[in-house]
Amino acid sequence: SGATKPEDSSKSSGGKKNGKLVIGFSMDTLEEERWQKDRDLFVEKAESLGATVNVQAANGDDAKQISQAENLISQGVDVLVVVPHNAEVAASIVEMAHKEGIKVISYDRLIKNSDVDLYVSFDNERVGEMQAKAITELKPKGNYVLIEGADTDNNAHLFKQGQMNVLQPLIDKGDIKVVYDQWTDEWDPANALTNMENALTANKNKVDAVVAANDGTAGGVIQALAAQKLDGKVPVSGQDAELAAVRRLVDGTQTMTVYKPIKLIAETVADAAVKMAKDEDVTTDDKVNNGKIDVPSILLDPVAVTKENLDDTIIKDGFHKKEDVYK
Amino acid sequence: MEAGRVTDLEVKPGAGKRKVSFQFDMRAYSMIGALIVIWVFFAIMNETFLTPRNLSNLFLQMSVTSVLAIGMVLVIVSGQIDLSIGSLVGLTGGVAAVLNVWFHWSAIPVIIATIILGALIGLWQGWWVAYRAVPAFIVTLGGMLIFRGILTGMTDSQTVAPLTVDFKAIGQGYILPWFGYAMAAVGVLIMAFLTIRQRQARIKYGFEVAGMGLTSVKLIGYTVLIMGFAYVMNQYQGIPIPIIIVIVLALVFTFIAKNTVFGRQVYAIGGNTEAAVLSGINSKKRILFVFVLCNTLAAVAGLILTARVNAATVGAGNMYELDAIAACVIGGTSLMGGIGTIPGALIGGLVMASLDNGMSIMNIDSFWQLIVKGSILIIAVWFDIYSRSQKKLG
Amino acid sequence: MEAGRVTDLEVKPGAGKRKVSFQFDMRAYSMIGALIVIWVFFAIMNETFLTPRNLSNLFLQMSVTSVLAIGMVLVIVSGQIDLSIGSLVGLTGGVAAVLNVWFHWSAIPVIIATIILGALIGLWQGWWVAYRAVPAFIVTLGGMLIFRGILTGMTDSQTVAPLTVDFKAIGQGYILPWFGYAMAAVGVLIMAFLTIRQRQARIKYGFEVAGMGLTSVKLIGYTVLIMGFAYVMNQYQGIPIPIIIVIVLALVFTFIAKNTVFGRQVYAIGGNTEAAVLSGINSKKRILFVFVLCNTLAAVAGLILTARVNAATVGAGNMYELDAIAACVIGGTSLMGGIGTIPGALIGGLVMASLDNGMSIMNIDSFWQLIVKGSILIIAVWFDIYSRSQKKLG
Amino acid sequence: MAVLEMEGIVKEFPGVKALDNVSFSVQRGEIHALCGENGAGKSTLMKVLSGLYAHGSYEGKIMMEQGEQMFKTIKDAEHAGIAIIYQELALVKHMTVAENLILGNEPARFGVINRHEMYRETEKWLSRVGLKGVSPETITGTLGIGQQQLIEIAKALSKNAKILILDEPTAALTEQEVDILLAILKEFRNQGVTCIYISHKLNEVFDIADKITILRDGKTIGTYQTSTITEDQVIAYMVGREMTNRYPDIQFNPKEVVLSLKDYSVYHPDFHHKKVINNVSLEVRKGEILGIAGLMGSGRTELAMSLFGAYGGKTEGDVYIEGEYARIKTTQGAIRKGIALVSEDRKKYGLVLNMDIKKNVTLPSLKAITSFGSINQNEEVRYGTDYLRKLRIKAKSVETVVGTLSGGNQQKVVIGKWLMTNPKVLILDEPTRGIDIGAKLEIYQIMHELLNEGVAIIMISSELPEILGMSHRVAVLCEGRLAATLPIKEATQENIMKAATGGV
Ligand SMILES: Nc1ncnc2c1ncn2[C@@H]1O[C@H](COP(=O)(O)OP(=O)(O)OP(=O)(O)O)[C@@H](O)[C@H]1O
Ligand SMILES: Nc1ncnc2c1ncn2[C@@H]1O[C@H](COP(=O)(O)OP(=O)(O)OP(=O)(O)O)[C@@H](O)[C@H]1O
Ligand SMILES: O[C@@H]1[C@@H](O)[C@H](O)OC[C@H]1O
Ligand SMILES: [Mg+2]
Ligand SMILES: [Mg+2]
Repeated sequence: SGATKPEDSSKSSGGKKNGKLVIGFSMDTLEEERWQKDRDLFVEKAESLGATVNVQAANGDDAKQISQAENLISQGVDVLVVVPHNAEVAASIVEMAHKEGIKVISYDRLIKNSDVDLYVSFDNERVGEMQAKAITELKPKGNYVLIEGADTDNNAHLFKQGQMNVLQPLIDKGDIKVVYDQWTDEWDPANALTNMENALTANKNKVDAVVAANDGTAGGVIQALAAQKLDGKVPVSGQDAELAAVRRLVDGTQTMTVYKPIKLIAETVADAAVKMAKDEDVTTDDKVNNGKIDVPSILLDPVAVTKENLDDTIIKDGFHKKEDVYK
Repeated sequence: MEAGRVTDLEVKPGAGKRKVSFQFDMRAYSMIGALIVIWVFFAIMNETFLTPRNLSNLFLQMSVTSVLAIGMVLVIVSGQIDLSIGSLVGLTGGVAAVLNVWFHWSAIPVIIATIILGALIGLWQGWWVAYRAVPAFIVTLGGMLIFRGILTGMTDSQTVAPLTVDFKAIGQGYILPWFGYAMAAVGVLIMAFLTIRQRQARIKYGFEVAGMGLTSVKLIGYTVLIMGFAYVMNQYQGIPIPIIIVIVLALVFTFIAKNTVFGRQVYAIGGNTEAAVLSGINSKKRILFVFVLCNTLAAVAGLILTARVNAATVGAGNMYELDAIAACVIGGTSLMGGIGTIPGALIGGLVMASLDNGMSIMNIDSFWQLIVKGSILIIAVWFDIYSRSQKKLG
Repeated sequence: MEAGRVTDLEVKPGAGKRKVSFQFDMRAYSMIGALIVIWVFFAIMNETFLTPRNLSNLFLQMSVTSVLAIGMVLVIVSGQIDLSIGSLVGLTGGVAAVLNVWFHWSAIPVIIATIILGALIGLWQGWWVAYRAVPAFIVTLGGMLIFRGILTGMTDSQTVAPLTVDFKAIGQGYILPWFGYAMAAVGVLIMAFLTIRQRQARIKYGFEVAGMGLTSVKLIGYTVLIMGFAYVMNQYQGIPIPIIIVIVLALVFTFIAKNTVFGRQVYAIGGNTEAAVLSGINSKKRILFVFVLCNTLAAVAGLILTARVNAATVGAGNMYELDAIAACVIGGTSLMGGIGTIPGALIGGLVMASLDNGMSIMNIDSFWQLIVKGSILIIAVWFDIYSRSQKKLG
Repeated sequence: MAVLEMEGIVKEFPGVKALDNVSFSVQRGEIHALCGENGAGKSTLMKVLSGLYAHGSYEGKIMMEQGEQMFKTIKDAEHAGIAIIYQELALVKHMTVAENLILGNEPARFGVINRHEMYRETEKWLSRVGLKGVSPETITGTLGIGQQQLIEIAKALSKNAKILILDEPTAALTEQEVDILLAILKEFRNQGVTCIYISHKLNEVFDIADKITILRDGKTIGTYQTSTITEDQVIAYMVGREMTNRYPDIQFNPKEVVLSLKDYSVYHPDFHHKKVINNVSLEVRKGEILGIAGLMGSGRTELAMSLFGAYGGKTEGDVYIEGEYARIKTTQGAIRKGIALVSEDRKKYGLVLNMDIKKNVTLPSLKAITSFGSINQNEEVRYGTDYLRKLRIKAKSVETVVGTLSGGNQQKVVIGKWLMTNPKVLILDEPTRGIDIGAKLEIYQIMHELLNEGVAIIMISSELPEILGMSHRVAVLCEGRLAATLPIKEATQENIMKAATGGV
């Protein structure tokens, strides 16, 4: 991507406290376990590379995320890393930052319709595909319940998209019947629980498999299954490799979770951010079109984790400690 | 806040003696009517709606809101508001889960500690409202932010799970069918005893009473209702423990509201603070205590929710205050203070829970659910008000 | 709802003639004091806080809430509440974006259509409240669900973006520096003219007035404030258009509240509905119109928000009603109705926005931000109440 | 000819027939008094006339010169030339005097209030009703209740009505203010304005009314030329029986001192240096009535509220109850020590309007009917019924919501509430404000009985005849100081007024 103009860098130099590089990290939310991990790993890595990180979390509010990005820019950060709450909304952040000569990295979620400088992510549609695949492998036929994420989260739609890539052919064949399909307001497990209870009731327990969008919702689903003594009998998917979920893998009540090696993404981005701040080149292999340009991208692979491979993935990576998982 | 509802008072039926014992029924009738319409509709649309299992779920699903609404009635009747209880459900549930999961406390100490925490927070909020005269709206809005912040900081946004079996029982347990029947039978006996004693007392005082025939009909009606409830629940897995909690709390707090000095004084404070104070009521102390009760109940709700979901999450309880307040208002509580009943609030809660449950069972698109729920809310309350005003003219 | 605040009035000083003209200042002083403390604190903690650029951001960041708060003041003063405006911001913003992006309407027709939509929705909600006597809490809670549902259904949960340049300007444009100065100068002139005319009128009626010296000081003070504001904004990119919108709306609505028949009648209705009705005021019509105004302003806020984020999303505006209500209450509006000013609400909004902005700049952990914001809210309002009660003693 | 003819008016509330075929006819330019006991239906009739109860919600016809009137709103009635001040104060306390005065009839152009006009009108009417000293910019709630009443009157006058209705306008006024008002009404009569005047003060009625119509239990008893009827006859028609006495014949039998004040001073709660009560020394004995007279604002209410622990300002000096030094900080304390206060503003300080009679009556005495933490609801009904009977409260049952009672009956509920506390000292602040003659006598009789039971009574009143007719001794306050204490034998209207105006 293009070189930074000299006068721009002078503008943003205000951020270099004591000559240190400052990275702005604008996050959608910290109110979920996974994003705390993202932040911690990112900050740790960046600091080890000699930069300081200014983290802001918008708690799922678009306008607030813009405000916080404004605040970061006005303080003069050297580079801006954004986990957008909304893919389109964050385009204005890119525009603002570029006006000040600050480069922007799109973290985990793609910022659409903008000149964003770099995109590092797991492929979210792939996540959905993995979820559906793991479940259909166990139950190629039968009644399916879809407990999706928050209607208001674009990722939730991508997950569903991915799931449907796998499910639709089977639905068309008549093997699979989706008997219940609801979004989960706010990704709240309590809402997932209620929905699942109602799905079971409405179908007189004739549910063969559940595709749940993440580990939180999976937790609610499994609770509802447990009340019918169906936990462990009906496969349930998940995502994020939360500790509680990984333990459920061990128990056999949850079938799979998707591990997004957060350490990898956090460190990759930290590395790239520091390089960009120093105007060094970042090497990328992929390009993803965001509706405006082909964004130079680094796409990391999410990993489908089951009871079988969790030692080799999650534990090996140090994502969770062995003694925490097997307890 | 709602002109229409309050000025009602001016033309409320004279409530002649004969009617006294049915007063509650009078006020709640029309909302019960709306509820029945809703139930019939869902029963027609989906055959599972009226199954014992779904009714059990339905009551379970409303249990957290109900516990909150019970406390909220007192707060609103006293002329205050509490916006913090949703966050408080999150915080107390979080603390309970942390004690249980991280520190391996067993259920009883966890419950005690959590309830004490709720009471202390109530003390703190009540103090600001009553003794520092900061509007309850601000104190509890502040509380809403503070408690959510503490929860997030404390758990580092992690999901705290899974709970121990004994703790989970609070939210997921059922009592054994025979025990459920036994409790119902005891309930019927107590109800019959009280009704008859009350009747005799009235006779002793020389007051008019309903004829023995009417009394019997009423007694039989209630008996059928209570035993029928136990029967339906037992057809599934027995009466769920959260529902037992709700029933017990509802009875205790209805008693507090109607029969204790404290309860009466709370209504007086909400009705006319100055007159209450000039009648020798320490309104500050009462308001403080109202918050203690409300927030203690929020802790109970936090325990139930956490046990039910078998996990504590940072978003838990978010915006539940709105549900609780709505349940109260649908059930006839006036936001101006002084007016409101706990049974009314429970019916309000049941209306909302029924809408959620029925539409969810029907697997209706979630955006339609929002639209329908919003519309029904308005129409149901309008119907309630309208039919009450019609009754007056009749 | 907040005993403390309202009964204030009972023990207000005899309201001697001398103090009347500074009434607003009196009421707002202490909250302004709290604001200054907050600003000084942040200025010390972070050198960027008081930069023109950050101040420009700060005001921009509060613009949506401010527009909502202006309408909310009227609603609360009339004794009602509107919980739907957050959803309404989402819905109107969504409709605007759909018209602009999907149907390629240009900015002006989009603006007109959106504002008409807001007014119509206000008519609808106001009708239920005023003519069907359904409590505003229920009507607007229903509205909150319905509007969010419609938005979700209409956009299929898709983000509607990007907007055309002319539309974006509503939220992102700045006016040219010289024009900003010119506007400020006109403002100063009008202000001076009105102050002096007002003073002469008072003299003519034999009311006491502040001495010419004090008046001059006041005039100079306001001039410095206005020109200073323009200067600071021009140091960055000029006065942002959303801020211009807020200022114009604030002036217009302050005028409506203070000087029109409608405005005074709204205060009367909220202050004592019975008295207002006995004075022959058509309170239903007034309340209907209050909702029309409030929801029209919500549409304006929806336009600004959408233009500012350059997209419409299904979650937009979620819970903004709480911010708006909080701004009003912090600024001295009583939830009991009858009391409240628009400048007060704006100061309340500024206090909250300053806390958000300052802590965000200081890079404080978000859970700490919640805790601190909640605490400061309570303390600031307490300080306001406390210092007002102290002032009376002086 | 009749400017107004109401025929066969029937108005029912749930369970109450407030007006039962009432007919009422008023001639142009006369002052027509409407008399009747509390709850007779006077206010209801006027509410029908003024459009508050819309056409259709009552039966019967209203005829005016223009023909039959079917008022749907108050505005309709105003357009037909009817202006009314209601019995209940209809002022917005947070708003200024000027804003209240013009409320509903704001002088405006394009919806913008014309402030010049507003202030001109206000000043004009304020000076008409003797409130020259009050600034139009004063916040209404900070004025005394009497001044507020005058503002109401000014508001009604300012409407330049053809028919002016005043529903108990003088209940809260002092004698001078009453004189001003009556003078204005006479002047209006000369200008051809018709006036309907409701009052329980028969001396006023006989002073100004040309005709008197009497209502009883919602029915018209008759209309009489004032010159052809006596006060006693009016009373007899009103109550349906002969009433020989206005005041009971009390034999005072003062015993030991119950309450005594030594150099008692009270400071204003807001202005720490202002003494509202200044060095007052007083005593009240068992079995006597101490009347307290004084002008409006002389501090009588402050004294009462302060003794009751409800005023808030700092106090100095000593209070003794039955010889024991008493520190009264809160209302609870005062009640515990045996003090009860019937305050002058029953709606604001006396009653929870949306509660029923029995609950209001038992509110300060709940402990007495509570066992094992539970209020005995039967006892509650019994007490309520007792007082309902004893005080002859006109209500369907003890479950009647007090907000629906007529003013006089509300006052009786307040008295009942305090009687139930078995007070040693009963302070009555304007106890018969707005109360009919019959009920007044009943209240006096109750006071009499209480004396026999050994209660000490302090009665604050602005009605000198009442002070003179009921007191054993009279204390006169003037600007917070005790200007005189007169044994009843020495008390006359003249020397009380002299002391009250500071001219001892
Ligand atoms: N809104 C109402 N609802 C129910 N009953 C009412 C209402 N208003 C008045 N009443 C009843 O109607 C009757 C007549 O009341 P009204 O106020 O007209 O009496 P009044 O003659 O004005 O008495 P007072 O001298 O005490 O003012 C009373 O029995 C009263 O309780
Ligand atoms: N809460 C208050 N705050 C400020 N001023 C008050 C307050 N209460 C009373 N006042 C003022 O104090 C003075 C004394 O009023 P108060 O009504 O107590 O006198 P009063 O002798 O009882 O006369 P009356 O009851 O006949 O009006 C009046 O000027 C009144 O305006
Ligand atoms: O990892 C998930 C994230 O991608 C989504 O946006 O929000 C929910 C999380 O579980
Ligand atoms: Mg009357
Ligand atoms: Mg007085």
